Amino acid sequence: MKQRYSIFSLVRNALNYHADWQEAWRSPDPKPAYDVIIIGGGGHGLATAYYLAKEHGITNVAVLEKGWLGGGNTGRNTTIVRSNYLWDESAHLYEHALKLWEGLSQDLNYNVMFSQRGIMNLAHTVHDMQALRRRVYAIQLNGIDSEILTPAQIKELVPMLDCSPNARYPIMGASFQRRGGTARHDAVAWGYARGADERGVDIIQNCEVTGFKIVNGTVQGVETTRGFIGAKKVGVVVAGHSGVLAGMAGFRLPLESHPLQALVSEPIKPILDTVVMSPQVHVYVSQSDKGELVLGAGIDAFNSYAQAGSPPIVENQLNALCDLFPAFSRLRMMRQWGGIVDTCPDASPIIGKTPVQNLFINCGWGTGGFKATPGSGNVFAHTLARGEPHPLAVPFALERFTTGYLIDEHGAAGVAH
Amino acid sequence: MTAQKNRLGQGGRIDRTKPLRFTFDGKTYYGYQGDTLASALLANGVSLVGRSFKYHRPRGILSAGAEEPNALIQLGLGDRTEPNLRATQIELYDGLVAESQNRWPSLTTDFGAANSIFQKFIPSGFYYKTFMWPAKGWMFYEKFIRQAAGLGKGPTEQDPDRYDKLYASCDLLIIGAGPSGLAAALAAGRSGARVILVDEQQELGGSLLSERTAEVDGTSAADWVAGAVAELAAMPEVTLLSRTVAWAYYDHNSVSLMERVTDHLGPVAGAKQPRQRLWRVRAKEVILATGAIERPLVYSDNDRPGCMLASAARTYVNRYGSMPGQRAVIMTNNDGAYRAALDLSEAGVTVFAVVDLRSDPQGELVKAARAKGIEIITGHAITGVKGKLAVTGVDIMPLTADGKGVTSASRHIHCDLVLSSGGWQPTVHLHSQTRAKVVWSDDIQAFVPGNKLPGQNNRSIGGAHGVFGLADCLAEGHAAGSEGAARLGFGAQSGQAPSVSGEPAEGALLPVWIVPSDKPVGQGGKHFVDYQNDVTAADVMLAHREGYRSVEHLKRYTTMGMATDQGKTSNVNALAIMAGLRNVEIPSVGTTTFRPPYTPVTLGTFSGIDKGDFLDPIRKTAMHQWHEQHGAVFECVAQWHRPYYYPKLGETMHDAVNREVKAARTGVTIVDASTLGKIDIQGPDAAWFLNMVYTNAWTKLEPGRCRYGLMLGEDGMVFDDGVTSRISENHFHMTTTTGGAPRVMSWLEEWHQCEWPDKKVYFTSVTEQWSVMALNGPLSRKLLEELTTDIPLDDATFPFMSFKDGHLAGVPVRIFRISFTGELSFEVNCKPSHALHVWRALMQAGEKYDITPYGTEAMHVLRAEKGFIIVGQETDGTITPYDLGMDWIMAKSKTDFLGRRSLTREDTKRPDRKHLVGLLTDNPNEVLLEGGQIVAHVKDRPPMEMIGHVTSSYYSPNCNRSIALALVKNGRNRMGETVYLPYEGKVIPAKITEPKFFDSEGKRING
Amino acid sequence: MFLITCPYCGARDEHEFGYGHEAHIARPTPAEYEQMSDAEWAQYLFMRKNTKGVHFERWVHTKGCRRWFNVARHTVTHEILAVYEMGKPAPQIDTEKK
Amino acid sequence: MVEAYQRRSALNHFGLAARANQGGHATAGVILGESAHRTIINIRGDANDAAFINAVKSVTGVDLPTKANTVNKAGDTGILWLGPNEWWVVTTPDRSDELVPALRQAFQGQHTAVVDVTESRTVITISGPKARDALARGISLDLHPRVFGPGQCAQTGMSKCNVLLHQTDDKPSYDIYVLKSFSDYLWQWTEKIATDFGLAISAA
Repeated sequence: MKQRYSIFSLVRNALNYHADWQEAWRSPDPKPAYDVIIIGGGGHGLATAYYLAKEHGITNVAVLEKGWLGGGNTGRNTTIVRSNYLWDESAHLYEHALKLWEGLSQDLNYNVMFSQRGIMNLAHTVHDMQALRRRVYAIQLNGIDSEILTPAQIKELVPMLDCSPNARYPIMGASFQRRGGTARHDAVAWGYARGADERGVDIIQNCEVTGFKIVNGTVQGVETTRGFIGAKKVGVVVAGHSGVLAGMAGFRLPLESHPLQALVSEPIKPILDTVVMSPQVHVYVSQSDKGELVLGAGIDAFNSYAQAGSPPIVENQLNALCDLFPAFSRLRMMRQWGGIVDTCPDASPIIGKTPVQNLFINCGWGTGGFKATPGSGNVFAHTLARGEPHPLAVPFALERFTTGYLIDEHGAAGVAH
Repeated sequence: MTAQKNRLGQGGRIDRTKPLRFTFDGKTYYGYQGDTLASALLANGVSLVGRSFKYHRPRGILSAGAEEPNALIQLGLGDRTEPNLRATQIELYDGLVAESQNRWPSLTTDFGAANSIFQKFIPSGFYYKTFMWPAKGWMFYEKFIRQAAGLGKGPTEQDPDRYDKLYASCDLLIIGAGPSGLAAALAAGRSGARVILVDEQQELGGSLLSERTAEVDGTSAADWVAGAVAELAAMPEVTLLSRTVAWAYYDHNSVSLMERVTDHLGPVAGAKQPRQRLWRVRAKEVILATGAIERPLVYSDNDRPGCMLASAARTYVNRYGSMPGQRAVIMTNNDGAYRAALDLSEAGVTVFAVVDLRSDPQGELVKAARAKGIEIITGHAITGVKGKLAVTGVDIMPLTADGKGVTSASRHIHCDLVLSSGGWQPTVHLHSQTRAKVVWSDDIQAFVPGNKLPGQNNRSIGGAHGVFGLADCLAEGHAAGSEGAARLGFGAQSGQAPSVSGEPAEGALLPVWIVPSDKPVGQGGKHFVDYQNDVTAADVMLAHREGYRSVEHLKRYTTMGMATDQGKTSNVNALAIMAGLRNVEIPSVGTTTFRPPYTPVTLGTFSGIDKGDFLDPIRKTAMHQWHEQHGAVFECVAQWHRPYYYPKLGETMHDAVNREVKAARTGVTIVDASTLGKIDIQGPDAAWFLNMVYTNAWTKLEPGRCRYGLMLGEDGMVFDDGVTSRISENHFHMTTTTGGAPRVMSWLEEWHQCEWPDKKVYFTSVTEQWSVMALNGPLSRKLLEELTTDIPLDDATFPFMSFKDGHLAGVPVRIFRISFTGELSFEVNCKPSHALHVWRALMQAGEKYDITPYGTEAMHVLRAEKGFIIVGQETDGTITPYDLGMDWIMAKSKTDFLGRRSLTREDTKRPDRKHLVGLLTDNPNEVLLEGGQIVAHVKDRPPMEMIGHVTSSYYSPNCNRSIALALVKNGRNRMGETVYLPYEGKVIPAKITEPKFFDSEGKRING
Repeated sequence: MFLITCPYCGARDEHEFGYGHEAHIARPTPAEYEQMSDAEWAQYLFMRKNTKGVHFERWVHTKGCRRWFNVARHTVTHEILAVYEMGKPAPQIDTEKK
Repeated sequence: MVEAYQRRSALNHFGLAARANQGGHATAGVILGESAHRTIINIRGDANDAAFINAVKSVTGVDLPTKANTVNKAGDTGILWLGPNEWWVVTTPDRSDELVPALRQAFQGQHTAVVDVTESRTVITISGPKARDALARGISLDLHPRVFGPGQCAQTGMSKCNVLLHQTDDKPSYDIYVLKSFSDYLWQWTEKIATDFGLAISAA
């Protein structure tokens, strides 16, 4: 049993100069074999391990991370959490995640700073407004909170926005999900790691998977930089590198890995209390608790594993931002970076079985992975434990690319070569 | 004028004939032209300039450059105010207004300092461990945390200043104009190469500007710099950029620079010139001469105002004639700090002692200091700093043999300045930004650039790769410049490497990462590692204890290196301390990857002038001015501005659209359809190609005739549509949707060039070669007849779905008899330069028929009355032709067309997919909202199962009721069913019908 | 910002180009795809190598000559190792290169 | 005839002719103008086919430029290289009706295309000692005399529009071909940039 975190334990430990705090998680050597191996120590992988132990009693589990926990997209995203998705399948999955977010700090006894400050999606044209209504009404009928704001209401919530009708992209309205917001991304990985470790899961960092041992189409274990490790079941949760792992296992995925760039401004006193997104001009912005404006844009078009994108994306994004928020133009960019997002043709994830027996995959979250973390881990744990997909995961099977039952969350068609 | 009590009588590069007045926290001071805000404050004896982020500790000025973590300033007022600027980089100008940050009510009495009472309860990561009760409590706590965080204040008004951005190219981009950079620029410049030399400071010269003794080419460093800069300035192919920071190094040698054009002149200058300028440089080769940054030592209470880097003090004295203090003590683990000792005492600062952590330093500088009578206390450490708002003295203790502890015997020295030097870290930021590795050098105990990344072409020279001797830096610079130029084909004269005299040799450095104190670390004073984020050695130990041991976990858990200085003075110290705790080599803890920008860069520079209407072009047709003059309301379609409707005086949108829609079926109307995409297709395989990209058959279409076609993606989903006409056997004229025009053009080229290159066909976009105005309505033929002599308009010679060439109103036109309204309709195509003439002629002749111009909304209503789809409205990338009930356009005879195979996939061929249907509300005046979701069974609250949504919905004055198109699951088998639309707090019943509401037999097409 | 050498116009900045994704994916003929299972068709339509290392991909010079061409580019370093015309076979490049 | 006097140039509404008379050309860093109604004919064909090259020469009197990004001129007719199998024949206004049929005639039996695109574009002319500095605000091409000189052309992006840039002399002067629907934007954008360098307007 680990120390509980609380104001009281904090005070108690202060008295002897914080000398008695335990490790948040152990650093064990890998055992020869496990019931379940999860490849990928990001938020989704760690959450999967946590729920395997907590809800399915499967604790003989190892999480293998080639670098450091949360070093991938978990620690590189813009921390937005929402469930305002168009199609029923997505809405249910992301709402499942949002409900878990709402109790996550207490469940983990680790403050992930989930802040339900509201998410606003701006509409700039008549067509935007039609699409926005379609989306909001669908979300509402799925029993999820979402509303439509008038420009006046928008101005009230976000006074910094230029709501003048003669703007190049006039603001005609917005959808608003009050239960949406942001969370502290690193804390999510650390909290799940601590919780999983407490329940007996081995978390093994600096352990890169180099191959699979597959006999008669069934996975037996993984080759790693720290030797062979046997496993009854293996779950692959490696986001941008899913294609590489699939390659090792001998199958292909409908994925491309792209850079997704983000940046933060210098910290300033609070000026923006909600998350504002403008899909049309490819900007989303929020202000972190440290005071930094956190900005994201669209993905770079080209394939890349570099965790770095090209300047035009950021330039266009900041160009648009300064037009939406004229006062921001004197603020300064403090740090920019990139992640590697694995995108599906229909902008929806893949959760479930693979052509290899007992090898399961959870990938394709594209730019939307962080918000799904608890839900993704939760349904994937169920899928691993039962060997059958969680009901919410069924529509997201790899199969859909064969049948054509895509869940198109961006309205774009499949890319012909 | 008020005296500047710490200003030296002479020396420095400031202009004593140009005094400048400025205020700091409301108090007025004076400095000189050439001062930074920091040097001017110090000259005025101001050492307390800020409060720290978390504990609100009083802070002074640590450095003299970009690495400054403490002296962050709120500069300027109102709409021009700027937070978090480094006093060490703010050039002084007359009337400058500066405020300290993160304190209330004042810098000397800051209530926030209460935090330091609780400081033992708020170590790194404390917020992860608490604020979890009650369950929803975080939203409450967060408010206070947000208020407490955030340093300075952002402006809330529109930015009044202008910005500029441009592209530039060169052979060699040299970053840093210190000794090595200048030498490189001279060598390359002389050879005739195109050189851009940038330096972030107001003057080129770098460390040479702070040099008192060493001589270059037989003259003083300052004179040599002046000569070098003059020679470079005279070279036509050399661009010198001072006040310009190279902040990002992107792929393939593209480097971003930010030039501070008028910041140093104060706010007034902004109007005439841009305030700042973004340079996007593409270089053939990049030379990184970015120098090195001195590391502070990590000792107890090393953050007191008056604690400073040794090299910084030397710069203030030598370059600015400004004394950071009167009585100094210096602690060091290397010889470099002795330069400060010598120069400071030369300038008249009392240097009480140099406390050297090494037991027996023997370098020439050490000897020189001794000779000067400066006390040198070897094998000792500063174990504590006295004073809160300013340093009043230090405690010194002898180090134990192993150097890890101190023995009891203590000595106290009164002083107001504590200098430290822990060695130098090369400025490898830009090298690291190329995504190349850095490697650890045991010689200098610092990270140096590793091999360059393939695809990049950069090299680091001088201090930037750990070469610190002046002579060596100049030699390296000269070599890099001439070799670089030679590699790029410039062989000419690059001259001799500059020679240096008076440069003493230096002894070795002793790595000491935590200077021990009489109390265990974390229990006595604070050993700060990251000043700005208040991260101490104890925090690093806590992170280690709790398992946050990789460099990235350390940074993220303690926030070390995440402040506005991005850890320029703290990263290596923190890494080394963690390495010690883990008992491993420093590099195996990890190296931090530096991300852009090197120093923060203004967001406005990314816009340049591209604001407002320049943010994104608005495309206008040839008749745009006419539409404006006639009161059109415009709608944004792709980048086009199209007339939405033309309200007459006092008309609502509803009134206007109804009038326009009625006119189209009773009289004659005109609409500007110029924005439709048009593609000219020529070649013997043109018809074959159309067969591949459209679902229907094209081979048999006769010249002079037109046909409607539907395009699918290879996934079988509807992608675009339009009418294509056969001009001659091998010549077609294709039209596309307005939004789809560019997409379709590249779609055709892609398939032709990549998949069927052997097919003989050429595509040319002619969207803007033609202006298009469509006449609709029973009287349209009558009107045209009046204006043409050579085009027969009767059904026999000019039937529906055909075109004719001829003249209208005296100019050449091509008229298509096609219809998007189901009415008798003629689409007049003419030259854009004639368009206004033709349009006016039609309006004039049409006056007697009360010709009515209409916009996109009326167009939508008219086609909806007929059940014609709009791609992007009835479709969304998930809809097949069968879903739309357009089986008639799917050629059965053809063996192949794009998307064909996908239509037979298991899900795509399902009979019960969503189908396009009509919806009629029970209440004929109720107009459904587009996007409205449809349910078969209403429940008293959500969730409810949705079976489809409304794609188009209007009031139809011709049907005298509302009409709507919708996509409904299995809709074609639900004709007559009543469904419900629950939204906006009401439930609207509607009946499913055929998606046709007017003239379903299509009789009106011939008028 | 990439510097891409269009085989026809020469070296230009990335913003002049459009990305065409994985190269050398031939479209099955009707005769072939009639025989294909939905799964096999999905391989052509959606499944990709997504190579980490040297990736053979298509670009189009959108703002220039509007010609399509192939590029061999390392997806980790972004180094461009070869540019070659449409229809030409992929050049031999040490794909182990990291 | 009606045709001629009813024609309006794309930038007509900016009243450039009037502004041209306000002078300032001697001191201006940048001189902007519109060259309207220039005849532009897009031709496609095989650059390795002598018959094609000869046909072009026979009709236009100009040698087909086969070197990338170059322009050949003869009299008031020029041929601009657009791509490996694409060119523009550019000449004085109102020549399309004569040249298009003539070219089609000359190309008989070859796989070629001739398309009149005269009306789709207008030409913004920019010249003067600061013209390069102004262009550098919107064009990422290296326009240094060592790299790009008179007789060279390039299709590229300028600000947020696609253009064809042709350097016509070493003052330097450039022709910027732009789609008419973007010309309003590009003119105003360029004019705003040019103001910082001292702007004058030239008569067509």
